[in-house]
Amino acid sequence: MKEHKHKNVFKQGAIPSEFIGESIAKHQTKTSIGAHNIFLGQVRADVIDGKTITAIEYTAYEDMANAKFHDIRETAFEKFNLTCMHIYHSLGTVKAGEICLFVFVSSPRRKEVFKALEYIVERIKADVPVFGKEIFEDDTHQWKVNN
Amino acid sequence: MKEHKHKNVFKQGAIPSEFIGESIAKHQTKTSIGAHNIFLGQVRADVIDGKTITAIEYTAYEDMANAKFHDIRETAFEKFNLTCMHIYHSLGTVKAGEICLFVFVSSPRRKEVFKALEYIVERIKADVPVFGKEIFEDDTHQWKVNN
Amino acid sequence: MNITIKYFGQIAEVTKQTNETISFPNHLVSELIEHLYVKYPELKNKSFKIAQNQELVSNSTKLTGGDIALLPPFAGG
Amino acid sequence: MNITIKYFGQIAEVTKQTNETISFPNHLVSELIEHLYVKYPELKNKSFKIAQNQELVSNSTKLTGGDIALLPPFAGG
Repeated sequence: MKEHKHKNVFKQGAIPSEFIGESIAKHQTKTSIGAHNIFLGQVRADVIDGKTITAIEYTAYEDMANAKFHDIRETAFEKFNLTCMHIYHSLGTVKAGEICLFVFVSSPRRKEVFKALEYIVERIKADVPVFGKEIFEDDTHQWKVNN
Repeated sequence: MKEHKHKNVFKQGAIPSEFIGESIAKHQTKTSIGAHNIFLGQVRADVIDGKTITAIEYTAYEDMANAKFHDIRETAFEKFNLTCMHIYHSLGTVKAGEICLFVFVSSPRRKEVFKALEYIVERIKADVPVFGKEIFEDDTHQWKVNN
Repeated sequence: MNITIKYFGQIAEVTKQTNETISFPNHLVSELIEHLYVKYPELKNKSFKIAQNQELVSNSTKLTGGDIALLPPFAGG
Repeated sequence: MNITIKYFGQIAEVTKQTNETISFPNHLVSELIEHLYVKYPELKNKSFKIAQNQELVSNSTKLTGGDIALLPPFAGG
Protein backbone atom coordinates (compact mmCIF):
# COMPACT_ATOMS: atom_id res chain seq x y z
CA MET A 1 0.00 0.00 0.00
CA LYS A 2 2.96 2.33 0.28
CA GLU A 3 2.94 4.84 -2.54
CA HIS A 4 6.56 5.53 -3.36
CA LYS A 5 6.19 6.78 -6.91
CA HIS A 6 7.25 10.30 -7.82
CA LYS A 7 4.14 12.46 -7.83
CA ASN A 8 3.23 16.01 -8.67
CA VAL A 9 2.18 17.48 -5.37
CA PHE A 10 1.03 20.79 -6.84
CA LYS A 11 -2.55 21.69 -7.64
CA GLN A 12 -3.61 24.87 -9.40
CA GLY A 13 -5.55 27.14 -7.01
CA ALA A 14 -7.13 26.35 -3.65
CA ILE A 15 -7.70 22.79 -2.42
CA PRO A 16 -11.50 22.26 -2.24
CA SER A 17 -13.04 20.85 0.95
CA GLU A 18 -14.91 18.30 -1.20
CA PHE A 19 -11.57 16.96 -2.44
CA ILE A 20 -10.51 16.40 1.17
CA GLY A 21 -13.78 14.62 1.98
CA GLU A 22 -13.33 12.38 -1.08
CA SER A 23 -9.74 11.59 -0.10
CA ILE A 24 -10.99 10.44 3.30
CA ALA A 25 -13.71 8.31 1.69
CA LYS A 26 -11.14 6.53 -0.50
CA HIS A 27 -9.41 5.18 2.61
CA GLN A 28 -12.43 3.35 3.94
CA THR A 29 -11.51 0.21 2.00
CA LYS A 30 -8.13 0.13 3.78
CA THR A 31 -9.26 -1.66 6.92
CA SER A 32 -5.82 -1.99 8.48
CA ILE A 33 -5.95 1.77 9.17
CA GLY A 34 -6.95 2.79 12.69
CA ALA A 35 -5.97 6.47 12.69
CA HIS A 36 -5.82 9.29 10.18
CA ASN A 37 -4.24 12.67 10.83
CA ILE A 38 -4.80 15.60 8.48
CA PHE A 39 -3.09 18.98 8.42
CA LEU A 40 -4.63 21.84 6.46
CA GLY A 41 -2.92 25.15 5.86
CA GLN A 42 -5.40 27.98 5.36
CA VAL A 43 -4.60 31.49 4.09
CA ARG A 44 -5.05 34.05 6.88
CA ALA A 45 -6.47 37.54 6.29
CA ASP A 46 -3.68 39.11 8.37
CA VAL A 47 -3.77 42.87 8.82
CA ILE A 48 -0.38 44.56 8.39
CA ASP A 49 -0.07 48.34 8.82
CA GLY A 50 -3.83 48.62 8.44
CA LYS A 51 -4.01 46.66 5.19
CA THR A 52 -5.65 43.25 4.94
CA ILE A 53 -4.21 40.29 3.03
CA THR A 54 -6.82 39.04 0.57
CA ALA A 55 -4.86 36.22 -1.10
CA ILE A 56 -1.49 34.53 -1.52
CA GLU A 57 -0.06 33.83 -4.96
CA TYR A 58 2.10 30.72 -4.74
CA THR A 59 4.97 29.93 -7.06
CA ALA A 60 7.59 27.22 -6.74
CA TYR A 61 10.77 25.82 -8.19
CA GLU A 62 8.57 22.92 -9.17
CA ASP A 63 11.13 20.28 -10.12
CA MET A 64 13.18 20.83 -6.99
CA ALA A 65 10.04 21.06 -4.85
CA ASN A 66 8.64 17.78 -6.15
CA ALA A 67 12.02 16.14 -5.52
CA LYS A 68 11.97 17.50 -1.94
CA PHE A 69 8.39 16.30 -1.42
CA HIS A 70 9.50 12.88 -2.66
CA ASP A 71 12.40 12.83 -0.21
CA ILE A 72 10.12 13.90 2.65
CA ARG A 73 7.69 11.12 1.72
CA GLU A 74 10.41 8.44 1.56
CA THR A 75 11.95 9.53 4.84
CA ALA A 76 8.59 9.60 6.61
CA PHE A 77 7.78 6.07 5.41
CA GLU A 78 11.15 4.93 6.78
CA LYS A 79 10.79 6.68 10.14
CA PHE A 80 7.14 5.94 10.90
CA ASN A 81 4.78 3.00 10.50
CA LEU A 82 2.48 4.55 7.91
CA THR A 83 -0.08 2.90 5.66
CA CYS A 84 -0.61 5.91 3.39
CA MET A 85 0.60 9.46 2.91
CA HIS A 86 -0.72 12.19 0.62
CA ILE A 87 0.56 15.74 0.16
CA TYR A 88 -1.04 18.48 -1.95
CA HIS A 89 0.12 22.09 -2.21
CA SER A 90 -1.49 24.93 -4.13
CA LEU A 91 0.12 26.98 -6.88
CA GLY A 92 -1.35 30.26 -8.13
CA THR A 93 -3.87 32.33 -6.24
CA VAL A 94 -5.42 31.10 -2.98
CA LYS A 95 -7.81 33.55 -1.30
CA ALA A 96 -7.98 34.20 2.44
CA GLY A 97 -9.98 31.39 4.07
CA GLU A 98 -9.07 28.89 1.36
CA ILE A 99 -6.82 25.88 1.81
CA CYS A 100 -3.30 25.85 0.33
CA LEU A 101 -1.76 22.73 1.94
CA PHE A 102 -3.30 19.30 2.60
CA VAL A 103 -1.19 16.62 4.29
CA PHE A 104 -2.87 13.30 5.07
CA VAL A 105 -1.23 10.38 6.92
CA SER A 106 -2.76 7.07 7.97
CA SER A 107 -1.50 4.24 10.15
CA PRO A 108 -2.79 1.30 12.16
CA ARG A 109 -1.88 3.28 15.33
CA ARG A 110 -2.46 6.85 16.44
CA LYS A 111 0.99 7.49 17.96
CA GLU A 112 2.55 7.13 14.53
CA VAL A 113 0.29 9.60 12.73
CA PHE A 114 0.88 12.39 15.26
CA LYS A 115 4.66 12.11 14.98
CA ALA A 116 4.62 11.64 11.21
CA LEU A 117 2.30 14.56 10.43
CA GLU A 118 4.26 17.09 12.43
CA TYR A 119 7.52 15.86 10.92
CA ILE A 120 6.16 16.18 7.37
CA VAL A 121 4.62 19.63 7.86
CA GLU A 122 7.77 21.04 9.50
CA ARG A 123 9.92 19.70 6.68
CA ILE A 124 7.60 21.15 4.03
CA LYS A 125 7.81 24.56 5.71
CA ALA A 126 11.62 24.42 6.01
CA ASP A 127 12.87 22.55 2.95
CA VAL A 128 10.54 22.97 -0.03
CA PRO A 129 11.16 25.90 -2.42
CA VAL A 130 7.67 27.39 -2.50
CA PHE A 131 7.23 31.16 -2.53
CA GLY A 132 4.21 33.18 -1.44
CA LYS A 133 3.25 36.67 -2.57
CA GLU A 134 0.81 38.11 -0.05
CA ILE A 135 -1.64 40.36 -1.89
CA PHE A 136 -3.26 43.25 0.02
CA GLU A 137 -6.70 44.68 -0.70
CA ASP A 138 -5.09 47.69 -2.46
CA ASP A 139 -3.14 45.35 -4.80
CA THR A 140 0.21 46.05 -3.14
CA HIS A 141 2.05 42.98 -1.88
CA GLN A 142 4.72 41.61 0.43
CA TRP A 143 6.56 38.29 0.42
CA LYS A 144 5.66 35.60 2.92
CA VAL A 145 8.50 34.07 4.98
CA ASN A 146 8.03 30.87 7.00
CA ASN A 147 9.16 30.96 10.60
CA MET B 1 -15.36 32.42 18.24
CA LYS B 2 -14.75 30.04 21.14
CA GLU B 3 -17.59 27.57 21.46
CA HIS B 4 -17.92 26.82 25.13
CA LYS B 5 -21.50 25.61 25.22
CA HIS B 6 -22.29 22.08 26.38
CA LYS B 7 -22.77 19.94 23.30
CA ASN B 8 -23.79 16.43 22.50
CA VAL B 9 -20.67 14.92 20.99
CA PHE B 10 -22.34 11.64 20.03
CA LYS B 11 -23.66 10.76 16.61
CA GLN B 12 -25.59 7.62 15.78
CA GLY B 13 -23.54 5.34 13.50
CA ALA B 14 -20.42 6.11 11.46
CA ILE B 15 -19.24 9.66 10.75
CA PRO B 16 -19.59 10.22 6.98
CA SER B 17 -16.64 11.62 5.02
CA GLU B 18 -19.00 14.21 3.49
CA PHE B 19 -19.75 15.53 6.98
CA ILE B 20 -16.02 16.05 7.52
CA GLY B 21 -15.67 17.85 4.19
CA GLU B 22 -18.60 20.11 5.08
CA SER B 23 -17.12 20.86 8.50
CA ILE B 24 -13.92 21.99 6.81
CA ALA B 25 -15.88 24.17 4.35
CA LYS B 26 -17.66 25.93 7.23
CA HIS B 27 -14.32 27.23 8.51
CA GLN B 28 -13.42 29.09 5.35
CA THR B 29 -15.18 32.23 6.56
CA LYS B 30 -12.94 32.26 9.66
CA THR B 31 -9.98 34.04 8.12
CA SER B 32 -7.94 34.32 11.31
CA ILE B 33 -7.31 30.57 11.03
CA GLY B 34 -3.98 29.52 9.53
CA ALA B 35 -3.87 25.83 10.47
CA HIS B 36 -6.36 23.03 10.94
CA ASN B 37 -5.53 19.62 12.38
CA ILE B 38 -7.96 16.72 12.14
CA PHE B 39 -7.81 13.34 13.81
CA LEU B 40 -10.00 10.51 12.54
CA GLY B 41 -10.39 7.19 14.29
CA GLN B 42 -11.28 4.39 11.88
CA VAL B 43 -12.46 0.88 12.84
CA ARG B 44 -9.78 -1.71 11.96
CA ALA B 45 -10.61 -5.18 10.63
CA ASP B 46 -8.17 -6.78 13.09
CA VAL B 47 -7.79 -10.56 12.89
CA ILE B 48 -7.74 -12.27 16.31
CA ASP B 49 -7.31 -16.05 16.54
CA GLY B 50 -8.23 -16.31 12.87
CA LYS B 51 -11.45 -14.31 13.16
CA THR B 52 -11.90 -10.88 11.60
CA ILE B 53 -13.55 -7.90 13.31
CA THR B 54 -16.34 -6.61 11.09
CA ALA B 55 -17.68 -3.79 13.28
CA ILE B 56 -17.60 -2.13 16.69
CA GLU B 57 -20.80 -1.41 18.60
CA TYR B 58 -20.24 1.68 20.73
CA THR B 59 -22.12 2.48 23.92
CA ALA B 60 -21.38 5.17 26.48
CA TYR B 61 -22.35 6.56 29.83
CA GLU B 62 -23.61 9.49 27.81
CA ASP B 63 -24.15 12.12 30.49
CA MET B 64 -20.77 11.53 32.07
CA ALA B 65 -19.10 11.28 28.66
CA ASN B 66 -20.54 14.60 27.49
CA ALA B 67 -19.42 16.20 30.75
CA LYS B 68 -15.90 14.80 30.19
CA PHE B 69 -15.89 16.03 26.59
CA HIS B 70 -16.91 19.44 27.89
CA ASP B 71 -14.07 19.43 30.42
CA ILE B 72 -11.56 18.36 27.74
CA ARG B 73 -12.81 21.16 25.50
CA GLU B 74 -12.56 23.82 28.24
CA THR B 75 -9.11 22.68 29.28
CA ALA B 76 -7.84 22.62 25.70
CA PHE B 77 -9.11 26.17 25.10
CA GLU B 78 -7.26 27.26 28.26
CA LYS B 79 -4.00 25.48 27.41
CA PHE B 80 -3.76 26.24 23.69
CA ASN B 81 -4.48 29.22 21.44
CA LEU B 82 -7.37 27.71 19.52
CA THR B 83 -9.96 29.41 17.33
CA CYS B 84 -12.32 26.42 17.09
CA MET B 85 -12.64 22.87 18.33
CA HIS B 86 -15.12 20.17 17.33
CA ILE B 87 -15.43 16.61 18.62
CA TYR B 88 -17.78 13.91 17.32
CA HIS B 89 -17.92 10.29 18.47
CA SER B 90 -20.08 7.49 17.13
CA LEU B 91 -22.60 5.46 19.10
CA GLY B 92 -24.07 2.21 17.80
CA THR B 93 -22.59 0.13 15.01
CA VAL B 94 -19.57 1.33 13.02
CA LYS B 95 -18.27 -1.09 10.40
CA ALA B 96 -14.59 -1.77 9.71
CA GLY B 97 -13.24 1.02 7.51
CA GLU B 98 -15.77 3.55 8.81
CA ILE B 99 -14.96 6.53 11.01
CA CYS B 100 -15.92 6.55 14.70
CA LEU B 101 -14.07 9.63 16.02
CA PHE B 102 -13.60 13.06 14.43
CA VAL B 103 -11.60 15.71 16.30
CA PHE B 104 -11.03 19.05 14.54
CA VAL B 105 -8.94 21.92 15.94
CA SER B 106 -8.10 25.24 14.30
CA SER B 107 -5.72 28.03 15.26
CA PRO B 108 -3.90 30.96 13.73
CA ARG B 109 -0.65 28.96 14.16
CA ARG B 110 0.33 25.38 13.41
CA LYS B 111 2.33 24.68 16.59
CA GLU B 112 -0.84 25.08 18.63
CA VAL B 113 -2.96 22.64 16.62
CA PHE B 114 -0.42 19.83 16.81
CA LYS B 115 -0.14 20.07 20.60
CA ALA B 116 -3.87 20.56 21.11
CA LEU B 117 -5.01 17.69 18.89
CA GLU B 118 -2.76 15.12 20.52
CA TYR B 119 -3.79 16.34 23.98
CA ILE B 120 -7.49 16.06 23.14
CA VAL B 121 -7.27 12.62 21.52
CA GLU B 122 -5.21 11.16 24.38
CA ARG B 123 -7.67 12.51 26.93
CA ILE B 124 -10.65 11.11 24.99
CA LYS B 125 -9.01 7.68 24.94
CA ALA B 126 -8.16 7.80 28.66
CA ASP B 127 -10.99 9.69 30.35
CA VAL B 128 -14.27 9.32 28.46
CA PRO B 129 -16.59 6.42 29.39
CA VAL B 130 -17.17 4.95 25.94
CA PHE B 131 -17.32 1.19 25.48
CA GLY B 132 -16.69 -0.83 22.33
CA LYS B 133 -17.98 -4.31 21.52
CA GLU B 134 -15.85 -5.75 18.73
CA ILE B 135 -18.04 -7.96 16.57
CA PHE B 136 -16.43 -10.85 14.67
CA GLU B 137 -17.64 -12.25 11.36
CA ASP B 138 -19.20 -15.25 13.18
CA ASP B 139 -21.19 -12.90 15.47
CA THR B 140 -19.10 -13.63 18.53
CA HIS B 141 -17.55 -10.60 20.20
CA GLN B 142 -14.87 -9.27 22.51
CA TRP B 143 -14.58 -5.96 24.37
CA LYS B 144 -12.21 -3.30 23.13
CA VAL B 145 -9.73 -1.82 25.65
CA ASN B 146 -7.76 1.36 24.93
CA ASN B 147 -4.04 1.22 25.54
CA MET C 1 -30.96 4.89 51.20
CA ASN C 2 -31.96 4.16 47.60
CA ILE C 3 -29.07 3.98 45.14
CA THR C 4 -29.37 3.69 41.38
CA ILE C 5 -26.56 1.63 39.87
CA LYS C 6 -25.74 1.77 36.16
CA TYR C 7 -23.91 -1.02 34.33
CA PHE C 8 -22.10 -0.68 31.02
CA GLY C 9 -20.49 -2.88 28.39
CA GLN C 10 -19.11 -6.17 29.68
CA ILE C 11 -20.32 -5.30 33.20
CA ALA C 12 -23.91 -5.16 31.92
CA GLU C 13 -23.32 -8.57 30.30
CA VAL C 14 -22.63 -9.95 33.79
CA THR C 15 -25.48 -8.18 35.57
CA LYS C 16 -27.87 -8.79 32.67
CA GLN C 17 -29.34 -5.33 33.14
CA THR C 18 -28.17 -1.78 32.48
CA ASN C 19 -29.40 -0.30 35.73
CA GLU C 20 -31.18 -1.08 38.95
CA THR C 21 -32.16 0.79 42.09
CA ILE C 22 -31.45 -0.90 45.39
CA SER C 23 -31.98 0.01 49.01
CA PHE C 24 -28.60 -0.03 50.66
CA PRO C 25 -27.85 0.73 54.32
CA ASN C 26 -24.08 1.01 54.37
CA HIS C 27 -21.83 3.96 53.91
CA LEU C 28 -18.83 3.21 51.70
CA VAL C 29 -18.37 2.45 48.02
CA SER C 30 -16.37 -0.63 49.05
CA GLU C 31 -19.37 -1.99 50.96
CA LEU C 32 -21.65 -1.55 47.96
CA ILE C 33 -19.13 -3.34 45.74
CA GLU C 34 -18.92 -6.24 48.21
CA HIS C 35 -22.71 -6.44 48.05
CA LEU C 36 -22.59 -6.56 44.24
CA TYR C 37 -19.86 -9.25 44.29
CA VAL C 38 -22.24 -11.42 46.31
CA LYS C 39 -25.13 -10.70 43.97
CA TYR C 40 -23.03 -11.08 40.75
CA PRO C 41 -20.02 -13.32 41.57
CA GLU C 42 -18.74 -13.05 37.97
CA LEU C 43 -18.04 -9.36 38.61
CA LYS C 44 -14.94 -10.37 40.58
CA ASN C 45 -13.30 -11.38 37.29
CA LYS C 46 -13.98 -8.02 35.69
CA SER C 47 -11.99 -4.83 35.75
CA PHE C 48 -14.00 -1.65 36.32
CA LYS C 49 -13.89 1.86 37.73
CA ILE C 50 -16.63 3.36 39.84
CA ALA C 51 -18.29 6.73 39.32
CA GLN C 52 -20.62 8.51 41.73
CA ASN C 53 -22.60 11.33 40.18
CA GLN C 54 -20.40 11.04 37.08
CA GLU C 55 -17.13 11.50 38.97
CA LEU C 56 -14.66 8.67 39.49
CA VAL C 57 -14.43 7.65 43.15
CA SER C 58 -12.34 5.22 45.20
CA ASN C 59 -13.43 2.33 47.41
CA SER C 60 -13.11 4.52 50.49
CA THR C 61 -15.47 7.21 49.18
CA LYS C 62 -18.72 7.62 51.08
CA LEU C 63 -21.98 6.90 49.32
CA THR C 64 -24.08 10.04 48.95
CA GLY C 65 -27.19 8.52 47.44
CA GLY C 66 -26.12 9.75 44.02
CA ASP C 67 -26.00 7.53 40.93
CA ILE C 68 -23.30 4.87 40.95
CA ALA C 69 -21.88 3.57 37.68
CA LEU C 70 -19.65 0.56 37.10
CA LEU C 71 -17.41 1.43 34.16
CA PRO C 72 -15.41 -1.25 32.34
CA PRO C 73 -12.23 -0.24 30.46
CA PHE C 74 -12.73 2.74 28.16
CA ALA C 75 -12.60 2.16 24.43
CA GLY C 76 -13.41 5.49 22.82
CA GLY C 77 -11.95 6.55 19.49
CA MET D 1 30.75 27.57 -19.73
CA ASN D 2 27.03 28.32 -20.18
CA ILE D 3 25.01 28.47 -17.00
CA THR D 4 21.25 28.78 -16.76
CA ILE D 5 20.16 30.81 -13.74
CA LYS D 6 16.61 30.66 -12.39
CA TYR D 7 15.06 33.42 -10.30
CA PHE D 8 12.04 33.07 -8.04
CA GLY D 9 9.68 35.25 -6.03
CA GLN D 10 11.16 38.52 -4.83
CA ILE D 11 14.48 37.67 -6.52
CA ALA D 12 12.70 37.57 -9.90
CA GLU D 13 11.21 40.97 -9.04
CA VAL D 14 14.76 42.34 -8.83
CA THR D 15 16.11 40.60 -11.93
CA LYS D 16 12.91 41.26 -13.89
CA GLN D 17 13.15 37.81 -15.45
CA THR D 18 12.64 34.24 -14.24
CA ASN D 19 15.67 32.77 -15.95
CA GLU D 20 18.63 33.58 -18.15
CA THR D 21 21.57 31.70 -19.59
CA ILE D 22 24.94 33.37 -19.31
CA SER D 23 28.45 32.47 -20.36
CA PHE D 24 30.57 32.47 -17.25
CA PRO D 25 34.30 31.69 -17.02
CA ASN D 26 34.85 31.37 -13.29
CA HIS D 27 34.71 28.40 -11.05
CA LEU D 28 32.95 29.10 -7.77
CA VAL D 29 29.38 29.86 -6.78
CA SER D 30 30.69 32.93 -4.91
CA GLU D 31 32.17 34.30 -8.12
CA LEU D 32 28.87 33.90 -9.97
CA ILE D 33 27.04 35.67 -7.14
CA GLU D 34 29.56 38.55 -7.24
CA HIS D 35 28.86 38.80 -10.97
CA LEU D 36 25.10 38.92 -10.31
CA TYR D 37 25.56 41.58 -7.59
CA VAL D 38 27.22 43.79 -10.21
CA LYS D 39 24.48 43.10 -12.74
CA TYR D 40 21.61 43.48 -10.21
CA PRO D 41 22.85 45.66 -7.32
CA GLU D 42 19.48 45.40 -5.55
CA LEU D 43 20.19 41.68 -4.98
CA LYS D 44 22.59 42.65 -2.18
CA ASN D 45 19.56 43.65 -0.09
CA LYS D 46 17.88 40.30 -0.59
CA SER D 47 18.19 37.09 1.34
CA PHE D 48 18.44 33.93 -0.77
CA LYS D 49 19.82 30.40 -0.88
CA ILE D 50 21.52 28.93 -3.92
CA ALA D 51 20.76 25.59 -5.54
CA GLN D 52 22.80 23.85 -8.20
CA ASN D 53 20.98 21.03 -9.99
CA GLN D 54 18.21 21.33 -7.35
CA GLU D 55 20.56 20.81 -4.40
CA LEU D 56 21.44 23.61 -1.99
CA VAL D 57 25.10 24.63 -2.28
CA SER D 58 27.44 27.02 -0.46
CA ASN D 59 29.47 29.92 -1.81
CA SER D 60 32.55 27.73 -1.97
CA THR D 61 30.92 25.06 -4.15
CA LYS D 62 32.37 24.70 -7.65
CA LEU D 63 30.14 25.45 -10.59
CA THR D 64 29.47 22.32 -12.67
CA GLY D 65 27.54 23.89 -15.51
CA GLY D 66 24.30 22.66 -13.98
CA ASP D 67 21.28 24.89 -13.42
CA ILE D 68 21.69 27.51 -10.70
CA ALA D 69 18.63 28.79 -8.81
CA LEU D 70 18.40 31.79 -6.48
CA LEU D 71 15.80 30.90 -3.86
CA PRO D 72 14.29 33.56 -1.59
CA PRO D 73 12.88 32.50 1.82
CA PHE D 74 10.52 29.54 1.61
CA ALA D 75 6.83 30.14 2.27
CA GLY D 76 5.12 26.82 1.67
CA GLY D 77 2.03 25.76 3.58
